Amino acid sequence: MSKPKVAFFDFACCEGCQLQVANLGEMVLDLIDIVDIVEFREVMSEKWDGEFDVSFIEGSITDEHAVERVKKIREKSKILVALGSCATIGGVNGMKNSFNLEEAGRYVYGEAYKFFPTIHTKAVHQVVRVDYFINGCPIYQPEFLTVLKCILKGLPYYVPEYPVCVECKLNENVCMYDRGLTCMGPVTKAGCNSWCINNGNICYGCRGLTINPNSQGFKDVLKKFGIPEDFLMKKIEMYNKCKELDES
Amino acid sequence: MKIEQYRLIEKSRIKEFLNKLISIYNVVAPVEKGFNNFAFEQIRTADEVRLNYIPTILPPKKYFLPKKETILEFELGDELKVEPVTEYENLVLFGVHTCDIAGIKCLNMVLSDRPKDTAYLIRKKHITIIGIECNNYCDDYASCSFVGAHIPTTGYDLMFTELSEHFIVHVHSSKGMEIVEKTEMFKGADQNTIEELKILRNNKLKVFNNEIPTERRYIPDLFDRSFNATVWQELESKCLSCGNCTAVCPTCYCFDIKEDVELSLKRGERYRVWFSCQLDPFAKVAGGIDFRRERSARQRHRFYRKFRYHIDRYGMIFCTGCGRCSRTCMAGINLKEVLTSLIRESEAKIWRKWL
Amino acid sequence: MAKVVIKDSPYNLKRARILEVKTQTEKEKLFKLVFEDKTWLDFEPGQFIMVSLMGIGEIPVSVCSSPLNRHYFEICVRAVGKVTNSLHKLKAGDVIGVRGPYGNGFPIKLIEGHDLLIIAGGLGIAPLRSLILYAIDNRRDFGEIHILFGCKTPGELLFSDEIDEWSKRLDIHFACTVDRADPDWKGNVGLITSLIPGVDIDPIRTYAAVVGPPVMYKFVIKELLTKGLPVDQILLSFERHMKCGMGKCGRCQIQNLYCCKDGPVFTFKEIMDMAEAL
Amino acid sequence: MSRNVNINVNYLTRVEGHGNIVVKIKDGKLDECKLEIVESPRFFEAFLRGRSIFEAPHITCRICGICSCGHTLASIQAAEDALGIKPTEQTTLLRKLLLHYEELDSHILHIYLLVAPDLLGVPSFVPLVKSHLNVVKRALKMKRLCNELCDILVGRHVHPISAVIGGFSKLPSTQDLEQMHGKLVELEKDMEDTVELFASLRFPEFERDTEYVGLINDEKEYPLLYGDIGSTDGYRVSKYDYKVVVNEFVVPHASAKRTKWHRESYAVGALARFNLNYEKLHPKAKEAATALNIKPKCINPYLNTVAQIVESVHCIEDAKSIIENIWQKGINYDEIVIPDINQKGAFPLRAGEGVGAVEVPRGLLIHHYECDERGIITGANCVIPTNQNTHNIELDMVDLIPKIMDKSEEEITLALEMLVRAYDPCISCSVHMIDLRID
Ligand SMILES: Cc1cc2nc3c(=O)[nH]c(=O)nc-3n(C[C@H](O)[C@H](O)[C@H](O)COP(=O)(O)OP(=O)(O)OC[C@H]3O[C@@H](n4cnc5c(N)ncnc54)[C@H](O)[C@@H]3O)c2cc1C
Ligand code: SF4
Ligand code: SF4
Ligand code: SF4
Repeated sequence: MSKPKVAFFDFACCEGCQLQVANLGEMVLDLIDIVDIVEFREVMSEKWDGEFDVSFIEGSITDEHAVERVKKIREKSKILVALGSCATIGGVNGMKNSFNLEEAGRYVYGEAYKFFPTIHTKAVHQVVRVDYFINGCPIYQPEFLTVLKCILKGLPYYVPEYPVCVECKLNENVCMYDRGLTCMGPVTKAGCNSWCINNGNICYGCRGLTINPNSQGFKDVLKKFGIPEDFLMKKIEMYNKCKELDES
Repeated sequence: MKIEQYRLIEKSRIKEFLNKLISIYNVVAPVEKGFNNFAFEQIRTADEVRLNYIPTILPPKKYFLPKKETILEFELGDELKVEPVTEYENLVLFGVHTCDIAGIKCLNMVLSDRPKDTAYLIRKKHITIIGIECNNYCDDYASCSFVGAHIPTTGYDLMFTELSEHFIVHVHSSKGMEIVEKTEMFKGADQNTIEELKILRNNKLKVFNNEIPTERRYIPDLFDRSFNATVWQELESKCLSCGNCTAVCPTCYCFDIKEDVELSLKRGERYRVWFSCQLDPFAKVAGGIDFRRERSARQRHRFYRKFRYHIDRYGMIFCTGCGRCSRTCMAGINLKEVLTSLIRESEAKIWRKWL
Repeated sequence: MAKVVIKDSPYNLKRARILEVKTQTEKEKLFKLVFEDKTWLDFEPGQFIMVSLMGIGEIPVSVCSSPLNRHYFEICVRAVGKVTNSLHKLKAGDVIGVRGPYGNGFPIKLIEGHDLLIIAGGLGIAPLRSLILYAIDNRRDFGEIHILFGCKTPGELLFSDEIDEWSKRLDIHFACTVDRADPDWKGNVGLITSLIPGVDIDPIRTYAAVVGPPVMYKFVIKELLTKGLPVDQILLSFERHMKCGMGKCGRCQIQNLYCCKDGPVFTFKEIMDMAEAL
Repeated sequence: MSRNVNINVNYLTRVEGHGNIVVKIKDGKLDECKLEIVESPRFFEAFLRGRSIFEAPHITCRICGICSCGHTLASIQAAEDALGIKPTEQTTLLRKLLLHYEELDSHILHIYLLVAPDLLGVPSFVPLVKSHLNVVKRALKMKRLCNELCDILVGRHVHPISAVIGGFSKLPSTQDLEQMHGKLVELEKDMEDTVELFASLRFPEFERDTEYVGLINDEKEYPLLYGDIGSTDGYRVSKYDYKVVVNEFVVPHASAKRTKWHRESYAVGALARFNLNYEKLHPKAKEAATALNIKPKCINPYLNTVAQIVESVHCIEDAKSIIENIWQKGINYDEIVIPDINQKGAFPLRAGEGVGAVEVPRGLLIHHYECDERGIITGANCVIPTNQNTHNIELDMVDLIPKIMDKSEEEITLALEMLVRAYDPCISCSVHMIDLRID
C-alpha cells in the first residue's frame, strides 16, 4: 500500500502550528516513514499536482483570494483538517471582526489600505467542509499525533467535550480562581492537557468554547469574584470572535 | 487500647524520623503548593513536608487508582496479541488524614468487589499508609464528624496522634511494625500517654460537633424523599460542569477507557483515565441520547452516589467529609449547604403533612 | 515503577475468530464467531460481551445466537461509530478480542412455563433473537409465543429469512410492522404499539420481553399495562454507555442500578419509579 | 546578448510566510525585479487598540510562530516601558536566556532545514534522509533539544506561556536548571559538528556593501535584549528614535513602503549583528568564525547563514554561563508573577508610551505602544526585521542579476531564491506589510 499523500497549507496565521509539526524532532523521521509529505511550503520546496489524501489547513480565511484557494484545495483533498485555532475557530485574527474593516485597514496601512482588500475573518469550516479539527494556539503535539493516527486508520476523532479544568485538576494545579484570577478553563474545550495553567498562566480559551457552556453560571462566578462582564466578553473575543458567524 | 500496640516519638524528632524514612523508602507526603493548596508528592527531604495541612488538591487515591493507567498492551497485526499489565511502586504514604483513609476504604469496597480489580489490589499491597490524626477541623468546609471519619479506626499501618510532647503512634499492622523497627526511633508508650490520648479523643467529641443538622442514620431516608427537591434545580444554573468536584473526591472512581497506538502503528496500549459524571460525554450513548443531560440531574447523581446508592450496595456513605468538592468549586456549590437545604426542604414537607 | 503482566486481569481478552460475516441490511452485519481456544461462550439470552478491536476501542454487544449452540456464537452489529464501523470492515478469518459474558440476561427459569410476548424494535431484535432461539429449541417449556417486530422501513428488517420461517411456524404468532412502507411492502404499517392491542394474550400468564430504541419503551409499556400485564412480568433491556462491563466505571448507572451488572434486563417493576430509566 | 527571461517564483518556499519573486529581463537588460509579499494582512496593530496592554505580549507573539519568543520579549519591553515597570535582575537574566533559546531554535531551523538543502542541491530535507541521514538526525535532534529548553523555561517554544509582563509566571526549579544545562552541553557537541559541516560547504560568492543596523550598547556582552540602535556606518540613536532609522518611504515601481537610514537601504539580522558586535562574541564563537572563514565586516549577504552559525555557538556558551550564574545566586521564587491582566493590581497603571527594541533571530524588532490611564492600548506599531530587509534584498537582486545573466533560468532562479532565503525572511511577521501589487 502506498503511503498517503499529505500536504500542509497556510493561510492568515503565524505558521506556529506548522512549526509545531516541524518541531516534532526525531519523530519527524517516524512521520515520513508512514506518510508521504508532498507539500509543506514552510520547510519544503516540493510541489504536488495530484490529489491529496490529507490536507492540513493552517490559518484563517481573510480575503477573497483565500476563499478561492481553500475551495480548490478542498476539491483536491480526500480529507481536510483544520490545524490550529486560526483554522478551527478563527483565533486571534477574529479580533479584527470587532472593527470596521475600512478603518482597521486605514489604521495599519494609511491610504494604501485599498490595496489590501479584506473580509471578515472566517474559520475554515465557515468556508469549506472540514473533516477533522485540531484545536489550539499553537496545536498541542500529542493531540496532533493522536488525530493523525485516527486519520490514518480512518477513525473519527472526537474533540473532548469537557472543559480544560478536567485536565487542570488532574495535573493538580492550584486553581487560578484560588489565586484570585480569571481563567477561561471552565468554558474552554480540553485536549491541551491544561498547558498554560501548568506553566503558571491562565487559560485564554484558545481551543474554543465547550459545546454546552453554562454562560449564566460562569457570569455568576465572575460576579462572585468581582470581575466585570465586559472584561470577560473581551476575553472570549480574543479567540472566539468568529463563533458569531456560526450562530448567525 | 492495648498499650503494646502504641509507640511514642518526641515531637522534636519528627523531621529526623522523616529523613530516616526517606533513606529507606519512597515516601509520599503533603507539600505546600501556595495559596493554601497542598498536594501529595514524593519528597526528598523532611523540610518539604507540611504536617499541618488542609486536604490536598487531589486525594491519595491517585496512588491507588492512577489518573491514567495502562491496562492492556497490544501489538497490531493480523493476530491478536494482548497482554494485561499493571504498574506498581513500593510507597509509603505519610501524613494521611483520617478522611482520606476513609476514602481509600471506599475504593477498597468497590474495587475488591467481584470481578476484582487485580491491578488495584496489586498496587494497594505495595502501599503503606501512615496516618496523622487531626485534633481540630481543617477549615469550615470539612464535615468529617458527620460521616464519622474524624476518629481513626482502621485502614492504616501506623497512625500518628499529636499529644503535648509526643506523637503517640498506633501500630496497626506488621508493615507498620517494620517501619517502627527499621527507623529505630520509637519507644514504648506509657500509661500516662495512653491516658492523654483518651482525654484527647474525648475532647474531640466536643471540638468536632455535628456539621450538618441531622444524623447520619437519617440520611437514606432524607435522600429517599429528596429526588425531586428544588435544590437540584438551583444547581442547574450554578454548576459549570467542570468536573472539579469529582476529580478531587476521594471516593469518586468512575473512569473512561481509551487507547493509544504508537506512530509506527505497530504497538499500542489500552488505558483508563479518571472521568466524571459531571461531564457531557459521560452518559451519552452512540445514538446521541444523553441520559443525564441536565446539569441538575448530574449534580443530583453525584450527591446520590455519595449519600444514597452506595449505602444499599456497600453499606457505606461514600463521602468522607474532607470538604474538597466544596473547596474546589468555583461556582460555590457547597456540600454542607446542599445537605442543609435538603433537610430544610424535607422538614417543611413533613410539617405540612402534620398540620 | 515496576511493570507486571497480570493474566487474571478482568480486562484480559480471549481471541475470537470470525467464521462468517453476513450483511443483514445497509447498516447491520451478522458476525459468526468462535473462540480460538475451542472453549464455548457460556451465556444466557440477553447477556452481552465486550468486543475489542485493538487500537480502536471496546464496545458492549449482545450475543444474538442461541445459548445452546456449541459451535459458534453470533453478534449483530449496527455501524454507528468508531468501533462498529471498523468491525464492519473485517472479514472471515480475522481475529477480534472478546471478554464476557456480562449482565444478567432474561430470567429464563422464571419465564419457563409461561407465555412469552416478544416485542422488538429495530436492532432490539438482536438480544431477543437469542431468547427466541432458546424458546424454539425448548419449545415445550413455554406456553404461547408471540413475536412483534417493528422497524422504520422494510429495508431495515433484520434476519429476514429467519423471520419468514418464524412467521410460517404454527407454534409461533408472528407479526411485523414498519413505520414507513415502500411499494413492495405488503405487511402492516405503523408503529409497533399499534400491534399490541391485537395480540391475544392472557396477561397473568405472560412475560413480555421488550427491547428497542429508547423512545419505544414508554409507549409499549403503556399498551402492555392497558392489556393488564403485571409490572414484574414486563422485561426490558436497556442500552447505556459502558466501558468496563463490571459495575466499576460508573458510566451505565441508572440511579443506583448498574445496567451492566444489575441489567441490562430489568423488570418494569424495578425501574418504574426511576427518573433516569426511561 | 539579447535574452528575455521571466522569473516568477510564486510562493517562495522554505521561508516563513508568503512571498513571490518577480524578475523580468528584456533584451538582456533587467527590466523589473521585485520581491512581492502576498501574505494576507492580519491587522494586529488595529485590533490591539482597546485591549489591555497586559495582553499585548500574548497577542503580538501570535504575529509569528517562529520568532514568537522574540515578539513576546519586545512586546514586554515596550509595555513595561509604558507602565514604568523595571524588571529585576533575575528576570532580565531569564529573559536573556529565553532570547538565546529563541535565536538557537530559529537559527538551527534555518541553517539545517531551510538552507542546507540548497547547499546540498536538493529541494528539501526529505531527500537528505536517504543521502545524509546523520545530518538530518543531528538537525532534528538539535531542534528537539532547543524545543525542550523552551519547554522547560517557558512551557513551549511557539507562543511562550510563562514569560509575562513583570517577569515569569513560573520559575525553573533546580532540577530544571540542571536539565537545561545538560541539554546545552549536548547541543555544544552537535554544534561543533555543525561548524565542521558548514565549513566544508561552499556558499555563493557575491558582495554588495550596505549599512548594517542593529542594537549596540556599552556593555561587555553581545547585545540582544537591549541597547541603542547603531549602524556599521558609525551612527547611533536611542531606541525611542527608531522612526528616524526605519524611515519609511515609497518606491515608485511597487508603491510600497520601505525603510532606509543613511543609504538606499539597510540590512538587519545575524550578519548585521556580527558586523556590529563581533568583538563581544564568546571566544568559542570567534573560533567558529575563523573556522568558517568569516570576519567583519562581511558584505556577502549569503553568509548571513554563516553568521547565524557563529551566533548559535555564542548563544549556547552564553546560555550556559547564564544558567551557572543563576545557579550560584539561587532562584528567588517570590518573584513569580501573577499572569496577565493585572487583575490583582500588582502594578500601578498609568497612561504612557513605551518602546521595545530587541534583536530577534532575523534582526531588529521594535514594538511601540501607547496606553491610557486604565492601561488600555490606544496606539500600536510594530517594525519587523523582514520589512527592514525587503528593500535591501531587492537592491541585492538588482546588483546580482547582471552578474549571473549568462546562467540558465533555473540557475538564476535558484540564486535569487537562495539570496532571499539567506535573509531568513519572516513574512507572516509583516503585520506592517507594505509591499503591494498594483496593476
Ligand atoms: C448492553 C448493550 C448491548 C448492545 N448490543 C448491541 C448489539 O447487539 N448490536 C449493536 O450494534 N450495538 C449494540 N449496542 C450498542 C453499541 O455498544 C454501540 O453502538 C457502540 O458502543 C458504539 O460504538 P462505536 O465505537 O462504534 O461508536 P462511537 O464512535 O463511540 O460513537 C458513535 C457516535 O456517538 C457519538 N460520539 C461518541 N462518543 C463521542 C464523543 N466523545 N464526542 C462526540 N461524539 C461522540 C458520535 O456521534 C458517533 O457517531 C449495545 C449496547 C449495550 C449497552
Ligand atoms: S486554573 Fe483554570 S482550568 Fe484550572 S481548574 Fe482553575 S479555572 Fe479550571
Ligand atoms: S490552557 Fe487554554 S489557552 Fe492554554 S493551550 Fe489550553 S486551551 Fe489554549
Ligand atoms: S466543581 Fe462545581 S462547577 Fe465544577 S462540576 Fe463540580 S459542582 Fe459543577
